[in-house]
Amino acid sequence: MTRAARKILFLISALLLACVFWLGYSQMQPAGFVSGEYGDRVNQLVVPQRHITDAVTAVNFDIRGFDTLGEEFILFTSVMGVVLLMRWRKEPLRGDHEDKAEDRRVPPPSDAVRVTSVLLVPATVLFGVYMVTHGQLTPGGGFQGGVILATAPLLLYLAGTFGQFHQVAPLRMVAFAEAVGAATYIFIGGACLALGGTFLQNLLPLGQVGSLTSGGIVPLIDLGVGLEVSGGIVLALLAFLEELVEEKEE
Amino acid sequence: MNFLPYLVSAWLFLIGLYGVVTSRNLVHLCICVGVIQSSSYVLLLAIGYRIGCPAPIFIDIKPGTPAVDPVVQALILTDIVVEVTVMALLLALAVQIHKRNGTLDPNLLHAMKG
Amino acid sequence: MTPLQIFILLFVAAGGTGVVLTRDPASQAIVVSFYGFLLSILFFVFQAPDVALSQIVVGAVALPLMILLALARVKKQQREHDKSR
Amino acid sequence: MQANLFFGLTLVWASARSWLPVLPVILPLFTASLIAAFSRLLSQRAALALSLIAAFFTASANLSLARISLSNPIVYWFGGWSAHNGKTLGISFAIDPVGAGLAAFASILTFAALLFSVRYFDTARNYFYGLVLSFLAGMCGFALTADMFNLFVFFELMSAAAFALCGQKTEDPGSLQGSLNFAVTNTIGAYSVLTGIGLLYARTSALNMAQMGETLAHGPRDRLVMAAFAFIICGYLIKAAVVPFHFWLADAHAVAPTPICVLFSGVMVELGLYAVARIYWAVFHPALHPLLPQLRLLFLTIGVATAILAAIMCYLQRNLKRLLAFSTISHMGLMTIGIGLFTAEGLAGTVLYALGHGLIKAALFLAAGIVLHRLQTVDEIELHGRGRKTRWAAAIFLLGAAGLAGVPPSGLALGSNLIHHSAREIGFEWQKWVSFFTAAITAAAVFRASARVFFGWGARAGSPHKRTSKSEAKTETEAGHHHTPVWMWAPAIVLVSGGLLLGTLPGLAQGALTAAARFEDSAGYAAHVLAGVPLQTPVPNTGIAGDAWFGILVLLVAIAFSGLHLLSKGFQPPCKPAIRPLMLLQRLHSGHVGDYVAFLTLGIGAFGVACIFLVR
Repeated sequence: MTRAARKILFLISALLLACVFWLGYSQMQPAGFVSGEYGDRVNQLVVPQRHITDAVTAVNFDIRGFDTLGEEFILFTSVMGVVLLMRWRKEPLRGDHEDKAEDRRVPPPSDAVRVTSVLLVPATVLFGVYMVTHGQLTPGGGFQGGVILATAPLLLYLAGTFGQFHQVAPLRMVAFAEAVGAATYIFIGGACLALGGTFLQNLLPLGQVGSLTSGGIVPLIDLGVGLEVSGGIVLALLAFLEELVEEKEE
Repeated sequence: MNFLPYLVSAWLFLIGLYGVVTSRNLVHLCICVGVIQSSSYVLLLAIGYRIGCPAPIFIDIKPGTPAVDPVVQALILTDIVVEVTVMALLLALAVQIHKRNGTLDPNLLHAMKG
Repeated sequence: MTPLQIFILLFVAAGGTGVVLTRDPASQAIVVSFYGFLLSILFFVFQAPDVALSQIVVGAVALPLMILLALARVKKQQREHDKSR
Repeated sequence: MQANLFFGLTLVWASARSWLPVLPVILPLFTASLIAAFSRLLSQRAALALSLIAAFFTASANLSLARISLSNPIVYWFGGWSAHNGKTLGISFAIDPVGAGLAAFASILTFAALLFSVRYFDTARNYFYGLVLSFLAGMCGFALTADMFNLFVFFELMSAAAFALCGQKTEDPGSLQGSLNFAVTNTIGAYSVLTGIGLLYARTSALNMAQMGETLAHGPRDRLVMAAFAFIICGYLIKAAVVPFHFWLADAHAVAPTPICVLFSGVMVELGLYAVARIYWAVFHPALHPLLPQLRLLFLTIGVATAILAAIMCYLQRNLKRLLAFSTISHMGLMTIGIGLFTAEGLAGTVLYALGHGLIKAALFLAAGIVLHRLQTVDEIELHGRGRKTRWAAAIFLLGAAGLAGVPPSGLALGSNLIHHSAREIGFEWQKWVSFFTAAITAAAVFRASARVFFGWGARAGSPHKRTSKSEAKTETEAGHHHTPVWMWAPAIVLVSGGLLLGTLPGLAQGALTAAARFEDSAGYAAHVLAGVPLQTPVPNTGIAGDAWFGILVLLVAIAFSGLHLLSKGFQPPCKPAIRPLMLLQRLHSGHVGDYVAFLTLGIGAFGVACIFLVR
C-alpha cells in the first residue's frame, strides 16, 4: 500500500474505532463516581486482617499475589529475551571487562561530574533499600525500589568508572541475583503450600501494624522482587550498553 | 468534565495508533506503542478514582475510611511493568533489524512480501 | 474534578500527541521523558502515589534511558554500515 | 514397617494432590529461573535435560488434572482468598478438561520441540531453554485461570517469551521484521483487551470471570457491555490470527526457528480462540444470550473469510514455512466457525479439530525443519527435485497432507464431523462446503510442494522471481547436514501418527462432548466457582455419525488438483488477468507493520460498531 492509501484506510478505521469508544464510554459512570465495591472491601480488610497499611501493596503481594508472580516473570522473561537478542555473537556472555575498560582512550569526565555521581551512589542505594523495605507501609515497594537500585550502577558508569561497575556488580552475580529473586517468589509460595495452606497463602505472623516486619510474607516477597527487578533492569540496560562500551575502547 | 479522563484515554489510544501506522522509524514506532499503553493507565486510573477520597494508605488516615480503589492501582502497576519490559523487547528487535538491514524505516524493509 | 486535575489531563493528552508527532527519535526520547513525568503527576493528583512512583522511575528514567541507548547503538551501526559500503 | 511405608506414600500422594493445580505454572517457571541462575555452570545438554524433565512433568500434571477434572472442575484459590457470598477477592484457577487438555497438549508439543532442538542452537546460550519454559508456563496459566486480569497477565507472559523466541535466530542474515510485526500487533491486541477489562471492571467491580458474568446478567445489556465485548474478543482474536488480524502470523512463522513454529502454530494461536470461547461462555453468555443468532452470524462471517482467504494465500506460497503458516490461518478460520456455532457439539468438534490439526501441523513444521537442515533452504522452487534423499521428510509431508485433508481416523475428521453435524442442525448446511474447500486447498498446497520437492514433478522453473528465501540458509543447525538425526524425525513421526490416529482413541469424542457441555454451562460454572456447587450439566448423548467419505473425497480432490496443476504448467508466474485479484490479495500482505496496524484498527472498529449495532 502507498503511504496515502494507508493513511486513508487508517483514518476511516479510526473513525469507526472512535465511534466504539464514544458509544461505549458514554455509558460509563462519570469518573470519580464509579462504584468500586471490590476496592472498598479491600480497603476495609487490609489493616485488620493483614496488618498492612498500604492497600495497593496488599493487593499486589497478598490478595492478588499470583498476578504479581506472573508480572515478575514477565520481567524476568523479557530480560532473558533482551539479553539473548542483543548478545547474539558466538562467544559466551563475558563478565571481564575490567582490563579493557581501564584503559579507555576517551577523555575522562570532569571531576565535578565524577564527584557528584559517586556521592549520589550511596544516597541512591539507601533510598532504594528504604523503598524496598517499606513497601507494606508507605507508597513504593519492591518494584519501585528495585528500579532505583538499578540506577546506582549507572551513576557509576556516568562517573566513568565502568571497571568499578563490574567490580561492584559482576555480571554473573547480577544474573544470578536476578534469577534468585525470581525464584524466591515461587519458593515463598511453595513454602506456604508445604505448610498446609494454599499457594501464596499468608501464613506467617502478621506483626505489629506499622512495623517493618508487619504483613507476614509480604515483606519477604518485596525483598525478592526488589532483587529481581534491580538485577533485571541492570542486565537489560547493560545489554543495550555493551557494544557502546566496546566502541569507546577502539 | 467528569468524562474528560475517558476522552483523554480514547484519544491516546487513537493517536498512538496513528503514530504506529504513519511511523517512518521503528524506534519511533515502539514509542508510539508506549503511548497506546498509557491510554489504559488513564482509563484504569479514572475508574478507580473517587471524588474527595484520599489515597489508600492507612497511615495518616484511620483504617476503614473510604479511599480510592486500590485494586485498579495494582492493575496499573502491573501494566507499567509490562510496558517497560515489552518496550525493551521491541527496542532490542528494532536494533537488531537495523543491524541486519541498515535501516529503521519500515517503508524500506520489504523482506516479507506476499 | 478539580481544575488542577483537568489541567493535568489536558496536558497529558497534549503530551501524548507531542510524543507521537515528534518524528525524530532522539528528541522523542526527551519528549517521552517529559510525558512520563506528566503521567506521574497525573497519578499523583488522582491519589495514586504508588503508581506515581513507579511511573516516575520507569517512565521518566528507565525508559528514556533505554531509548537513548538503543539510539546510540543504532547510530554506531549506521556508521559501520556506511563504512562497509 | 509396611504401615509406615503406606502412610508415607499416602502423605506423598496427598501433598502431590495439593500441589497439582499450581504445578503446571510453577514447575516450568522455577526450572527457568534455575537455568538462568546457573546458566554458566550448566552445559547446554544439562539445561536441555532439565527443560525436558520439566516439560515432561508439566505434561503429566496437566494430564492428571484433565482426568481428575472430568468428574468435576477443580477450583483452586490462590492465597486462600476464596469466594464469600458470591463475591471474590483473590485469584482462582478453574480447571476443566478443556483447559487442562490444552495445557497438556502445549506441554507435549514443547517436549517435542525441545527434543527437535537438540542440535539446534549451538550459538545460543541456555537462556533459550529458559524462554521456552516461560512460554510453556504462560500457556498453561492462560488455559487454567478463571480470572480476567490473570488471563491478561499470562497472555503477556506467553507473548513476551514468544516475541523473544521469534526473533532469536539472530545469526540469520534475513530480516527480523516478522518478529517485530508480531510483537507490535500482539501488544496492541493486549491493550485492546486491557481496555475491555477496564470497562467491565467499571460496570461489575469484579475481576473473577464467574462473578463478572453474574453481575452482567443482572445489569442492563447496553453499549458499554458490547464495547467491552468487542475490545476483549478482538484482542484475543488478534492472537488467534483471524482475518483481518492474521497478517502477523505468516511473517512470524517465516522468521521463527522451526521448533518455535511448532509451538506457535500447534497451540499458541489456538489458545487465542480458547480465550474467546472461555470469555464468551463464562462472562458474556448470561447477559448476551438473546443476541446469540446475530453473534453466530458475526463469527461465521469472520471464520468463513479467514478460511477462504488464507486457503488461497496458502496455495500461492513458495516458501514452505509461509505456506504452512497460511494453512494454519485457514484452519483457524474453520475453528472460528466451530466456536462461533456456540453449541456444545461445535465446541467439542473444535477442540478435537485443534488437537488433530496441532499434531499434524507441528509434524509438518518439523519436516520443513528437516528440509532446512538437510538442504539449507525452504524455497519450493529452488528445492525442485532436490529432496529425493530426505525420505523421512517426504513421508511426513505426505502423511501430513493426508491429515490436513481430514482422512477418517484423524482428529480433524472427527472434529469436522461434529462441527458439520452441529452446523446442519442450526441451519448452516453450507458450512460443509467451506470446510471442503479449505481442507482440499490446504492439503493440495502441501501435496504440490512435496511432489515438487521430493519427487521432482512439474517443470523445473528457470525462475524469474528473485530468490526470496535464500537467506534462510545455513543458519539453524551447525553441522551434520548429510543425514537426519533420530531426534529430528522421531518426534515428527510420533506427532503425525498421533494426529492421524487420534480418532481411534476410545471415548475421546464422548469425553470432549461432556467437557464442552460443561464448558458452556455458564450458570453451573458460576455456581461452581463462586459457591462450590458441583456441576450438574446433563451430558449430551449424540451418536457421532461418522462420515468417512467426506475426508477421502477431500483427499482425492486435493491430490487431483495439485497433480493437474503440476502436470499442466509447473510453476508459472501468475500473469493472466484472471489472477490479478490474487496478486492484489498477495500485495496486501506487504510486511509493512503500518498496513497491518491499519487493518487491525479497521477490524476492531468494524467488529465494535457491529456489536454496538446489535443493542442499538
